Amino acid sequence: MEKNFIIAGFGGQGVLLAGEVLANAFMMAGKNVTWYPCYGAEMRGGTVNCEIVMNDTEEVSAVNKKEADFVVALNQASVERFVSKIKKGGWMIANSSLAKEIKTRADINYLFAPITKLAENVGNIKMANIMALGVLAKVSRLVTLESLTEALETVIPAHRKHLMPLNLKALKIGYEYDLLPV
Amino acid sequence: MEKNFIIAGFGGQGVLLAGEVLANAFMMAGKNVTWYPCYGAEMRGGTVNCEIVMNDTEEVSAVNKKEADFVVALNQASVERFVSKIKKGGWMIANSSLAKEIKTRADINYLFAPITKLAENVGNIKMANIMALGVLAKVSRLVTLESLTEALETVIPAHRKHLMPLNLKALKIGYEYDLLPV
Amino acid sequence: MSHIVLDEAKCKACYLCINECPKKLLRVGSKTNNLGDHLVEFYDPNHECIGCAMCATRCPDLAITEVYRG
Amino acid sequence: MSHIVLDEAKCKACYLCINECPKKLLRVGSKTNNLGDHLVEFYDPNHECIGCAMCATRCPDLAITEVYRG
Amino acid sequence: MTECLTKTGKKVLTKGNYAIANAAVIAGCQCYFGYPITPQSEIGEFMSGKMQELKRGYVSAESELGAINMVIGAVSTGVKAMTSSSSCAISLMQEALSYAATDELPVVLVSVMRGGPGLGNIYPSQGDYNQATIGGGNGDYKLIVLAPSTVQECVDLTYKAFYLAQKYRNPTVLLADGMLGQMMEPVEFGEYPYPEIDNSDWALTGAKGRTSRVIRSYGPLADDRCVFLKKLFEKYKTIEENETEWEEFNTDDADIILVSFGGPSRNVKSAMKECRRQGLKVGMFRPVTLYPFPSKRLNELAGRTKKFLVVEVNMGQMVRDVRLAVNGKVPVELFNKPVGSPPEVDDIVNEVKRQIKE
Amino acid sequence: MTECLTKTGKKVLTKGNYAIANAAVIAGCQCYFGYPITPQSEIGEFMSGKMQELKRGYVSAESELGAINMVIGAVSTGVKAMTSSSSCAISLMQEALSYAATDELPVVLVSVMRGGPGLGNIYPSQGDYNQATIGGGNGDYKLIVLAPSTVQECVDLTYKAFYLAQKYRNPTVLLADGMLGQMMEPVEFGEYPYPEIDNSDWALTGAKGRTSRVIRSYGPLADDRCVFLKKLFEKYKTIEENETEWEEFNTDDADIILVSFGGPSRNVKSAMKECRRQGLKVGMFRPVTLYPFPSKRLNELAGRTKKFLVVEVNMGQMVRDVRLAVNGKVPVELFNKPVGSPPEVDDIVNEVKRQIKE
Amino acid sequence: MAALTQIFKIPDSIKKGAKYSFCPGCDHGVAVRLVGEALDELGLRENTIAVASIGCSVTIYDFLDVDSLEAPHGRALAEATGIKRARPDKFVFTYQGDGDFASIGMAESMHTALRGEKVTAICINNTTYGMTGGQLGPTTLLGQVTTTSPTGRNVEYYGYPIKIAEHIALCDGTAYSARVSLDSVANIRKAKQVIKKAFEIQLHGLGFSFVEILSTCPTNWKMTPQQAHDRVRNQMMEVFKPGVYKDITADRN
Amino acid sequence: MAALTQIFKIPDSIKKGAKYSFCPGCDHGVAVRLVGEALDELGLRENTIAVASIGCSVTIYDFLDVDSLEAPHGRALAEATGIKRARPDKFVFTYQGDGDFASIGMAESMHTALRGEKVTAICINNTTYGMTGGQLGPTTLLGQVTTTSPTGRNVEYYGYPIKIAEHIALCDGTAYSARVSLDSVANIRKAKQVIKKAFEIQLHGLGFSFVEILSTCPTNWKMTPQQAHDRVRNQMMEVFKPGVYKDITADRN
Ligand SMILES: Cc1ncc(C[n+]2csc(CCOP(=O)(O)OP(=O)(O)O)c2C)c(N)n1
Ligand SMILES: Cc1ncc(C[n+]2csc(CCOP(=O)(O)OP(=O)(O)O)c2C)c(N)n1
Ligand code: SF4
Ligand code: SF4
Ligand code: SF4
Ligand code: SF4
Ligand code: SF4
Ligand code: SF4
Ligand SMILES: [Mg+2]
Ligand SMILES: [Mg+2]
Repeated sequence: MEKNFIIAGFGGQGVLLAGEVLANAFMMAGKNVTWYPCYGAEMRGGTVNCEIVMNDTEEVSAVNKKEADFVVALNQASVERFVSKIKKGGWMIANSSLAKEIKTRADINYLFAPITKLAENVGNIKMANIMALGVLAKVSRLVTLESLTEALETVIPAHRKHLMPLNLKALKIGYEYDLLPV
Repeated sequence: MEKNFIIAGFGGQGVLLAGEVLANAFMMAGKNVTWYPCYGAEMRGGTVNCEIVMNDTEEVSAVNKKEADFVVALNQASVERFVSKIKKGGWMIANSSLAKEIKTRADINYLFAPITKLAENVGNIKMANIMALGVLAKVSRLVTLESLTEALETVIPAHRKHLMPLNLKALKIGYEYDLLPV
Repeated sequence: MSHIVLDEAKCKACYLCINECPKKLLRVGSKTNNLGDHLVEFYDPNHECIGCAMCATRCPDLAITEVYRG
Repeated sequence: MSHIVLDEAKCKACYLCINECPKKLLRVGSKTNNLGDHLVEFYDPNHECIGCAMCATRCPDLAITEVYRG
Repeated sequence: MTECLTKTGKKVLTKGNYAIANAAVIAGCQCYFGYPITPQSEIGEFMSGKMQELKRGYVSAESELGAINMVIGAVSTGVKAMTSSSSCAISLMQEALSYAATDELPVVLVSVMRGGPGLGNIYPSQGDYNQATIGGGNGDYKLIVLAPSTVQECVDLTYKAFYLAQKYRNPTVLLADGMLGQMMEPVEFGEYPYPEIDNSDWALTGAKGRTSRVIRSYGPLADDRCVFLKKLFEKYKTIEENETEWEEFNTDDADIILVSFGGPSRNVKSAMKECRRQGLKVGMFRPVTLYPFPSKRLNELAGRTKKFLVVEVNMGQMVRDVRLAVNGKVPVELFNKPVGSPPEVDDIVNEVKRQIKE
Repeated sequence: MTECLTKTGKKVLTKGNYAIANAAVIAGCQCYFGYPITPQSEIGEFMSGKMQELKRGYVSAESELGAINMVIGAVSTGVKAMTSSSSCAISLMQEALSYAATDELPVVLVSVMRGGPGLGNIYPSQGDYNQATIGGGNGDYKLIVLAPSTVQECVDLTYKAFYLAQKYRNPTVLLADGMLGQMMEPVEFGEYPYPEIDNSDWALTGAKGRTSRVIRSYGPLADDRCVFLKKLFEKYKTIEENETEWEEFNTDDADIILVSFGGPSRNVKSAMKECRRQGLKVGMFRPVTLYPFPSKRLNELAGRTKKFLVVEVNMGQMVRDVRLAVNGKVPVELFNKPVGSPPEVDDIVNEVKRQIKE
Repeated sequence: MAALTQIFKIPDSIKKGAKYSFCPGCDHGVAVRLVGEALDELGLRENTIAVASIGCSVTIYDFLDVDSLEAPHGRALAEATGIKRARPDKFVFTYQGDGDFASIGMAESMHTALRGEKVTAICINNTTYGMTGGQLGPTTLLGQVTTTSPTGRNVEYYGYPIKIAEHIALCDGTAYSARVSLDSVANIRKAKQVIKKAFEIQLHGLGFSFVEILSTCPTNWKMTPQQAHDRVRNQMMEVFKPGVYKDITADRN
Repeated sequence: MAALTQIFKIPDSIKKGAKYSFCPGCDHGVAVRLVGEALDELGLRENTIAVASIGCSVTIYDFLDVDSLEAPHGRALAEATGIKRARPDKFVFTYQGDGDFASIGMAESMHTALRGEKVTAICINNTTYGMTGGQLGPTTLLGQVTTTSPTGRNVEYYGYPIKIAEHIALCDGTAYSARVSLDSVANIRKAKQVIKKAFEIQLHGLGFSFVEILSTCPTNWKMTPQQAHDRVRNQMMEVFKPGVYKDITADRN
């Protein structure tokens, strides 16, 4: 089975880090996984995104895929850019604090969560990316909170370790966010 | 008809210049001609030589030929190096002032002339190269004194023009040297 | 009346101008750019601006496009 | 008796040593190298050499290989 | 990210660039010299900290000319050393590479291709295949060229690059691209798996108790040089015989064989599988060593298949080598994307279908 | 030798290097930038005096990197300009050539090949065929490459190099070798035989009365770059269609066709004639443009002849292009000499006989 | 209402509506504007050919409204030399980073100065390779942490930073060499005069003219723009002292 | 008969029976011998790695009996850096021409000095590119006729010669920079001391040490060796003044 994810947002929202955490979580769960950043001459301030391909059969996966199973979009620009890339039956998880709650496709599932606002509530707007992972974990059922926690331990550098509790809190809030798709 | 020549000696004997004069003379006589210097990492003080290929039919000639019709050798080292390259029936014109009068082949013609000594007599040892051309002109019958004179006019640079009379004298002495092959 | 012209589209919210103004007429505004940063605004209700162009000279992003003195 | 050792095989007839010797003990000799240049020779019939090594120090071609003083 | 990653069996998720750097450290690379250029600057960044920590050699060189020549200096003393760079900056190293090949020095160069020509851009690309395999340096020489397609292979082939460089005393290039350099995958480093090569019979270490040695590329006499070049090319023949490496899948019954190297071969492999799923007889061939190129095997396969389709992210470079190998036996077609991430799997599948119909 | 040679119909005996330099002056070359290297230093020496005399531009550059980039600067303003160099030093120009090709600038480069790789030696060689035709610069681009075989052709192709460079806004290489550079033959210079190209629509001259212009190779967006590269390669196709040039002799009934370029082709031609004299059906093919390579014609000839024998003074470089062109139709064999003056005529003849027997 | 005088405007030599792609607060923006102002004041826009270098400087051709050529990394002054020799009547300047000018381009820079090439070079010294993400460069200060000097620049591994303006001043072909800072408005105004002076030197055909501009890279220094200016003032200006290091017109003034 | 003392011998660090391939009267020969003498006196022969540069200098490996590496033209100090970083316990020096060191190799030379690399560079300044037949180089004097300055070096086309030792002295990583001449026996003896001092600086790990040696090229100057020395004395030494331009041990001495 192969599943692929796009996490997108603007520079500074930590989407690459979120992707790295997700990829680590998959690895820790014994899956094959590839993390591939969109990079290039995107100006600072443009959108940034990364692709995560999880596969529990094939060792080597293609990247730069035409379609994704899950898109996590942390701002409006990302919603617009990636909504068309979602597979039929796939998921758009959008940050409704910075994106409009409009559904342009009927063949995919939408989940709007005010992620930035929730993060602000936790006390740190920078936690939006990790919170989004919590949401994704719940929606996708492909990764557990345990794996994500373990991944966070690995990814967060030593001098940021004091932020672990906050990260875990964000993860949990995301995970527990009322998932009823609108 | 194609004829080719090697002029060889040690650095400083002016063999490249002599070749250039000869090549110019051929050109002035309306022939196709190629002048090709042996070059490379020969140390200063080693032997120097050039190949002149004259052709009155073909426009483009091969170079680096296995055999030569005429070899002009201004020192012993050159005699030794090139005697084997002379075509059957061809000529070795050797400077007996600096080379031994020994014939190692029976199938070629030898002409030994004390060219350096004759040049000294003219008053300038540096004239040996031009004198050798005079000898060659006579032996080969392929180039006239007139063409050689015209060629000298072209080749000798402006600030050396005062040496023209001496050059012409050397040329003539060479040409008139008793040719009886030994 | 001395004043400046601020092009919000160019302001990158570096806030360098704020410290430069001798009259403290620039401040962090409420509008945000697409990075979520709050843009600067020129707030001179009492017409204190002296048209010194300190702000414009300092602005690295051509966002303060004109300064008038008078 | 001070003297020098000259290696003719190395002498390139630059003649720099000639001017250097305070006693003028080096001179253009009669032997020639393969370029036809005359080699230098050490000529010290009166044992004037003081072993100063000026010649050897100047010689750019290692042709004066040894100098003895005594 | 400057921690030395574990050597043990544990997997770590890491970027291609860090994987290469860390593998080099484990391989015993004693000196790193480099000048930054995207998309491989992480290699030098990792090395700057790590080499100092391990009291090995590190220099922020003044340029890539400086860097590659520092590597030449270092390896001439018998130690392992490397530099890394990308595209336009690799162009600057061509003279030194020609010298290093002539001097038979075990230089290791990591070339992480980006979009060319000129300054180009920092997107992935395979535009420097020719540069690496044919070389822009003067004269006749060969660099060993290894092309990874996964982050794990970045590790494995980095080890191999050091080994082959030493074994054959030949400059060796790890030819990655921006895609692999920036991608993260789980890797295992393990230990450096090759034997150490004894350099004591040629390295410059001061002429203590032996005659002095010279490493030079100046060959003033043409005849000697002819002898030297023939000998050098004998060595290349040995390398060709012993070290050619490739991967092939489903080639036995394939009507069409896709040929692709490096990062983009991942998508080609997926495409091949998709084609098979759709019942098309498609195979795949991935050269791992670009020099020596697996020409012999391709020529054999040409006897069985009906067509080759070369997929490259450039204007068509490896396709020449494939054509030379196949030598007209069957058609060799090109499907290329000039620059950027690899072509999408579907696009490749569609092209395969088009080619099969033709 | 710094006198400008006559333009009139009079023949003068001159060295290849001077012939090239003088032809460049007549062609209207406004600037020369160079750094010495044997066997082409005479070009710069001639230029140093001549350009000053004519009040044109001349710089003794600090290096070949400097020189080639000065040429880029000069030609970007719409004037004709050039540099010249050899082998290892041409290696240093690869980045700039990649830029110039991308910038579509009419750079003229004279490359007088000597023995490589590395420092090598100053003997003639054809070891830089790959360097010139495939390029060691990064990315996909092409240089137009012209290969003279006589001193007169040094003149004619120098004119042509300036013309084609301008016409296609493409860097153009005159690929000579030490043999031609040092050889003297009678030449006629005549007048520059090509029309002047109007550069006013792209050259940098100060933005007076028009919008400002930018010449750049930075293409930050991958998609734009794909478009650009495709367009660039369209230009190359036009060049291939219009400018491919070669010479052939006795190919009609030839059982074996000798293929050779540049200086050594002289000996190959003699060998072909000698073979004919001996009653052997031997033809000869000489590419004049190495890029564009006369592949199409070679492929046609492959339909008629039984074999090609490529003669090169290197380890076998052009032979790849011949094989690609012939694409397996008939065997393509190589007779090479690694470095030095061309193989002797007899040796070629003997090889031809051997090949015919095989 | 009193008449209004326009005290400041965006120079005409900057493209209408240009929006820089520099990071927020980066002094590159000020430097480019000052160049534009100097071009305006000397009426040079329509007679100028600019050479952009590889670095954050590369995009100046998107902002300056003059004919521009992009040089390979480090070769800006070689290309400027080619332009000037081909078109001696044009005004030619380069805009380069410290890495471009003094690291990979060191030979080209020194020799252009030695030759007394009648061009002007503007060098933005931000003590790092900005564009590639903040590695240690030729001007990185001792102790400075960069991505390739994670524990700070130490002499053992990295040696010393170069004082560019002093080295250029030592070349006999240099007519003018100066260092300025953009840390304060006063210094920005001084910098503008220096740039203008350097341009005038070229216009008078006196030789090579050079301006080193101490500048910030808030992104890679990981500082706010304000902190970055403090660093320029307190650390950089201590080592790289602003001043005119050579001015062959000084006596005449 | 009085006992004889050997006052002079060919240094052991020169290969037995070595015969130079330099032209008659060329000072390269003296310089190589002095290097050999210094190696002898400091007992360095068996711990040395020399880097030969491209120029008439390239053949030193045929004469010096030490392990040697040949660097591409201009890159000798980069290769020396690589060697020293790989083997910090080895004694490493380059032997380069002025063209190699200060023209094509300018960036490598300056940066090796800036880095304070613990190697020594010997630079033979003969005001021309000797090996390629006497073209104008970075040190060619104003007015000097060469094959690429047929009417003499003029400032307009060629600019000014570089004073290498001064530039190297200005680099903070340089521990020692000096210029010597070989025009007279007295100066040859001085030169030897300077070379030895430069070597000692490296042995003490103090930083980069540099010696510029004013030397002749009778072949390309078209002079007798004697005339060539007169030229060194009367023309070169006027512009390139011999002396010690930097010696960080000076205070301690
Ligand atoms: C030959 C080459 N080497 C390296 C690079 C990568 N590169 C691009 S910009 C840059 C550094 C720029 O630093 P600097 O000149 O100081 O300018 P800044 O960005 O700091 O303004 C480098 C190393 C390149 N493009 N080309
Ligand atoms: C890259 C490169 N450019 C040019 C040359 C040709 N070349 C060989 S030696 C030399 C000049 C040497 O001059 P210098 O360094 O002053 O040494 P000298 O011969 O005067 O002692 C040149 C230009 C080369 N070999 N390689
Ligand atoms: S012009 Fe002067 S007073 Fe007015 S806003 Fe700007 S800085 Fe303040
Ligand atoms: S200085 Fe300019 S860019 Fe910065 S906040 Fe002020 S107006 Fe905006
Ligand atoms: S040692 Fe002194 S005195 Fe003796 S020959 Fe030499 S220079 Fe003359
Ligand atoms: S100095 Fe040396 S080489 Fe010159 S003449 Fe005297 S002994 Fe011979
Ligand atoms: S990276 Fe640094 S120098 Fe470049 S634009 Fe950003 S702040 Fe300015
Ligand atoms: S060319 Fe000049 S520097 Fe070279 S060996 Fe001859 S005299 Fe000496
Ligand atoms: Mg910088
Ligand atoms: Mg020199």
